[in-house]
Amino acid sequence: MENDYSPNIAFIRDITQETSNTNTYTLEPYDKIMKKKFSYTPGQFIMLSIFGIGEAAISISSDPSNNGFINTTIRNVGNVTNAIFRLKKGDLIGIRGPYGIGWPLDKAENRDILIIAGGMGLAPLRGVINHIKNNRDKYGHLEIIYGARTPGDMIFTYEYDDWKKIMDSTIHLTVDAVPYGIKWDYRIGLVTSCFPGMKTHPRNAIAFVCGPEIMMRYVAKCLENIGFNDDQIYISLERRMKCGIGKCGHCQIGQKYVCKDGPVFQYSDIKKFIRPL
Amino acid sequence: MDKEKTIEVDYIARVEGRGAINIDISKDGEIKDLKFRIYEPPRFFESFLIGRKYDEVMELTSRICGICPVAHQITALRAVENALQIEPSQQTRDLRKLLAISAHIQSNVLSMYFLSLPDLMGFESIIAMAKNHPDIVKRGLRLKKLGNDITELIGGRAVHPVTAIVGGFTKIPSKNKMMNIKKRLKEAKQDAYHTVDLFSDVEIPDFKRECEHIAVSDPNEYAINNGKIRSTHGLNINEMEYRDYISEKQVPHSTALHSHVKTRDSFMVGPLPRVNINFDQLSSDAKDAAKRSGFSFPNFNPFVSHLARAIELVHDIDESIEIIDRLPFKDDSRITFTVKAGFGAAVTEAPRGMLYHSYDIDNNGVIRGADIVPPTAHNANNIEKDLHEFVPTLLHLPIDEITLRCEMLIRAYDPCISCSTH
Amino acid sequence: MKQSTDFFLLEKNGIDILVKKFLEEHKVFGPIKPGHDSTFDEIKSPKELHLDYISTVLPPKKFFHPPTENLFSFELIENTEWTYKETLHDEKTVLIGVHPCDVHAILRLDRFFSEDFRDPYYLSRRENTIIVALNCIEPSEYCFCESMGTGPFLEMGYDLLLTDIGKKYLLETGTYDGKKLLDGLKLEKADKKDLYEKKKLLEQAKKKFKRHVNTDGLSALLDDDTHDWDIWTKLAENGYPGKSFPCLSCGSCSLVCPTCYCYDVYDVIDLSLKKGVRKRELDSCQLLEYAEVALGGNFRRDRRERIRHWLMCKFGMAAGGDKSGCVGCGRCIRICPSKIDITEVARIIRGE
Amino acid sequence: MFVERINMREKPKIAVFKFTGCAGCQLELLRLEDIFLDLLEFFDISYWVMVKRENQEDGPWDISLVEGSISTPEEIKEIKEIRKKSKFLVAFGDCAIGGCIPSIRNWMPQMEAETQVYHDTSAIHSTKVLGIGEYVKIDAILKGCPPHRENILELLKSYLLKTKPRLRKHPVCIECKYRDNACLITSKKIPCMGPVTSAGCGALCPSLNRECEGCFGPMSNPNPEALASIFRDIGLSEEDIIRKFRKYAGTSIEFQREAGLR
Ligand SMILES: Cc1cc2nc3c(=O)[nH]c(=O)nc-3n(C[C@H](O)[C@H](O)[C@H](O)COP(=O)(O)OP(=O)(O)OC[C@H]3O[C@@H](n4cnc5c(N)ncnc54)[C@H](O)[C@@H]3O)c2cc1C
Ligand code: SF4
Ligand code: SF4
Ligand code: SF4
Repeated sequence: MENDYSPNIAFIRDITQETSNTNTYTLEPYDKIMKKKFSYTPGQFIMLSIFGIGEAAISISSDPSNNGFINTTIRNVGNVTNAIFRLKKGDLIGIRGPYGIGWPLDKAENRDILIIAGGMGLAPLRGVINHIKNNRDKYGHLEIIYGARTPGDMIFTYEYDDWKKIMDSTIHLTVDAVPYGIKWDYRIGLVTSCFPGMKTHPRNAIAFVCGPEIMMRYVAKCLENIGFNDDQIYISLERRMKCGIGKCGHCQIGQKYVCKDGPVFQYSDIKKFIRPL
Repeated sequence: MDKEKTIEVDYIARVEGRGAINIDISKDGEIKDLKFRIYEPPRFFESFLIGRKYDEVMELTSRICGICPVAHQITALRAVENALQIEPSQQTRDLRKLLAISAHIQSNVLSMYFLSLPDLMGFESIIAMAKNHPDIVKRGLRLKKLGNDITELIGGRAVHPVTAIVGGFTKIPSKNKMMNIKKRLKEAKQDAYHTVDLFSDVEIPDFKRECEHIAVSDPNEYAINNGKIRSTHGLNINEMEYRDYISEKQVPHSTALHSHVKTRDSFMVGPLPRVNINFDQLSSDAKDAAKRSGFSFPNFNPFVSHLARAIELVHDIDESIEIIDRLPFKDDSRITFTVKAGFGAAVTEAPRGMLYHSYDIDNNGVIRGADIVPPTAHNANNIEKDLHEFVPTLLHLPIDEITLRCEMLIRAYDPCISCSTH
Repeated sequence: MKQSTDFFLLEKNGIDILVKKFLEEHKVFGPIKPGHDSTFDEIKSPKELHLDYISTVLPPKKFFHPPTENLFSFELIENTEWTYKETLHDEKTVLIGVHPCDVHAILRLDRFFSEDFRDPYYLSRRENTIIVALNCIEPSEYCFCESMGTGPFLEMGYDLLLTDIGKKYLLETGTYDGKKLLDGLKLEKADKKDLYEKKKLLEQAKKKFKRHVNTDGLSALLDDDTHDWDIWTKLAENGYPGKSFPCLSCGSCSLVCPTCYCYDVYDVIDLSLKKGVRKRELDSCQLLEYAEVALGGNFRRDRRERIRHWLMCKFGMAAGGDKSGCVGCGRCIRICPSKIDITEVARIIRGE
Repeated sequence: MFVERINMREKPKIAVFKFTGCAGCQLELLRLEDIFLDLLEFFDISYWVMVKRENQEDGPWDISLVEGSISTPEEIKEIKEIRKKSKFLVAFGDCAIGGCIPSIRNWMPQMEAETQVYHDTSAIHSTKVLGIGEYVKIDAILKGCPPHRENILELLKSYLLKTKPRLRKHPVCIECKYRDNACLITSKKIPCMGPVTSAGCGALCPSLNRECEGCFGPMSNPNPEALASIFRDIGLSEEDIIRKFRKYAGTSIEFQREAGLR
């Protein structure tokens, strides 16, 4: 019987430091067939596994055209992530997936796209941005609003220049605070403080939001205030997750499972289960 | 002797709890001052027990000591049962004896192998011994585990067991598991003989002091949980009469009170007094082992306590098997009784010697008075007296050696200091 | 797969013959004590079986989805080489004496564990188990299966089905596997009269229920976000005087529930750090840690959020049921030290 | 793929200390008989007066297991010293966490407790019985009277793995269910502390037909008030209820109120 709980093996091909506690890992499945078969959409996630410690759900941060290589961007916050941080280039890691439902790129075709990310929330959206970059003609205006606590907490900084060059796009960067002595040419304030300068009009737009839950709630509310319908907003939820395949129950929200009905949800579907502001 | 000598140990190692030795010896070899100082903070069990319920006593007093919780539990239970005039079943008495014996095995092995053997073999600890004498260390661990496992099987847990209650047990262990234990006990007999050999062969100081030895004693069995209080100096009393004959006094350098027989002197309790007084009740294999050891009993060298423990180990295994063989495994344990006011006292043999508990209970089953005298409170006074006679025999040795010998004497008693300052 | 049904009659002591037959090639499990607090356990001889039980502490889910189990073991051989071994169980098993509510619960778990992704641990056990169900003539004071459409008599989900029709048992076959189990036994055929007797008993049993739930629209009511948080605060923190005490968050309700499946996964490794197992263990949404995430986050920190979640799951669609995750077995009512009664809560939600 | 031992130049040094307590926790550590010798392979036990005569007195220690509560001014000084020399300080057992059984006396005037036992109280310098956390920062706690040896092991392993140990804080009821026990409260009206007590013992007592007395201290987010009302309902008097909570963890924030405030 096929066993979805048993991890496959992947090599760590590359490690890029993003911030003081965040790295991006480039993984390559060990098994050639799996490598070929491994297809995903941005927003899906995998379960990374280390024997003796456990598993963690991690979003795929690359875009699907990345041919057999998988990027994951991981923040060191606990047991598994810490153990992953102790691995080196060339080491092996357990991997299962991809799981879940990613961003609705098909529904987004021919529409303007508003991407709002906070902190680590940019990880699952990076694939979307790069996908749009590579398939520019399929989508309308692209607007990215990215906020982090400080400039040092921003991830994928090395790609911003590329993103800025994307045709018909706008990018806003903002931070909560700038530590003394750090140079910062962009905005200071919450992501929503970028709204007044926003180019996207709700009429033919779709919004992809990912970040800490409290930020997403607030952003969603502000989007509704400026005319977005709750079915135009998609958010990627995080919940505790033990199996990734809809069996352990931990990620339930209302009657949905974040792991298989999400993690990307249409806001209208889950609005009422999120703790009120 | 030409110099003044000071012997000081601030925190005696390889005993339970916090005690110290301070000895000043004058130029002419006279002991100016000698203290076995117990500075373990007292916990005032006798005070806070007041106001608690009779059925909590076994659970609470268990926490007097992590090494001999079983002894406190059984003594407390028996004292309460005496107050309430409850007579537990034969099976309960047998299981309690087995429980107590298992605690003796565990504690005696701990004392012999872990706490004292390193001295006798020239190591600082059993950890240090592990490399050179793995077989001995493993034997010690094996025997200790056997004792603990029996306690756990009957009591649910080795440290602070939970099943013994007033009148019986909450659960009777399964026969299957007991049979498995019996098998292990049989196998352990060899280990026990090796232990006797080991402790007959190691060199111990040649020292003798003929103090009064007291033990609980019963003509029909090797007494642990029940019996009369008997001594080498003619004491022969019931447990209810304890306070008529034995009193305690506070000394300034010790948080443990000192005991003595009224109108007489300090006394010794523990494995050596037990073997001395109850030699006839030992199993025949234990008697044979004692005879083969080359030591004669009664014996008044406190260092022979180790050997006494080893001999008891042989007996404990024999008696455990005997008890297992006669256990009916009936579910008879929870008996009904009425709570009424009364006073009850009980003495038992804890691994380190005689233990006394007594309680005053009111009509609602609430404790109104508690009196507890653990073995080390009985012995503390006597240890000091031993040291007084022992130290002068050591004066030709360097200070380090004298210090070590003094510690060894104390460890021969295997004091449980937390108990003594309950 | 449903087969044509055969009907037999079995003397009361005929059960012994059945059990003996089962024991020839199967492990047999069934209730081992009479009364409410029975447990399903292994039966080595017919004497141990107690079909006169009322309910068990843990439901039969413990066989398919045990409180703790190993998923796989791993061992490091050399620096970079390791072995890895799955722990699947496929012993041939017969479960005897399962009540209708519990059979329905198993059916729900079957669906839950095989939809989307298949759970090989549950399914390999399940596929090797034959269920001999037992209809309920005498519902207990806690039961409300009738309201949930899961009892007191069974129409599906069994391999064999027993009904106590007075002096004898009526024995019905449900599947080919069940029928095959009876091969070689000389059994008396039942006739119309016996089937009529069964029908009569069913009608009588239906009237004996003391607890009822009206499930109509309940799920939608719970789904409604404008719904009164006051109810949850009372359940969790104040209690309903005379009815229930505040919730203890002890998790007992979900652990005894035959349709609760939530589990935690963790690794255990030995001191040498060279070999270990990945395990899973039943978990409960009533526990604080259940929704805890890294850096101190928690998605359901308040007791009221947790109890609300449980009831949404039980009366909602999350638990593998279409209409309800509850099958009306009454276990959570009986086990709750705070006397929280799911049927009462349903009434409160409906504003009755 | 496989967890690796943290690369340590030396074996981590363990120290075991005893304050006001019964040595039961140390004994439970010794209860690891089966793997005691393995333990020595991975750890250097550098201070443990009950077991060793030569003790490294001045640290620093990687893991300090502190048994016992603080009940004298000297002990306050000592625990502060130990804190300075310890990298990872563990409150080892209920006494170190909050005073355990001896803390029952915190509810009586200290002088009254002393005169019950001693003629001359001038030589006695005891204070109220408090956990070590009252005086120093602690890095981890091992609940239980005594803590279960498996939990001790889990903590030590997690040190080697550099992980958070998996020490459950949910109620005993969960473990009670794992063992398929009938509930003592609901089926026999026996006042069990399980619903507010932290797991870790494997529901030892209920599995042996007796109520949990709460020796693992409060669980995470307990509802003691609710349990007290249940106890009242099954016939316990107010004094009985106070006695229940004023036992292993009466001084804890969670149980304080039901124990009859300090
Ligand atoms: C769909 C999804 C996508 C995610 N994507 C990323 C990502 O791209 N990068 C990243 O750094 N993190 C991501 N996370 C969060 C990440 O899974 C947790 O931070 C991680 O599980 C923590 O594991 P740990 O063992 O290091 O922490 P510990 O705190 O030691 O956690 C132990 C266990 O708790 C659970 N857990 C704890 N925190 C979380 C959490 N926040 N979410 C889910 N389960 C949790 C896990 O089951 C984990 O095994 C994602 C989470 C989800 C659900
Ligand atoms: S919710 Fe309660 S009554 Fe319903 S199936 Fe679960 S345990 Fe039984
Ligand atoms: S017996 Fe105690 S621990 Fe077990 S379920 Fe009942 S209340 Fe909880
Ligand atoms: S059941 Fe309760 S009293 Fe018994 S060991 Fe466990 S926590 Fe302690």
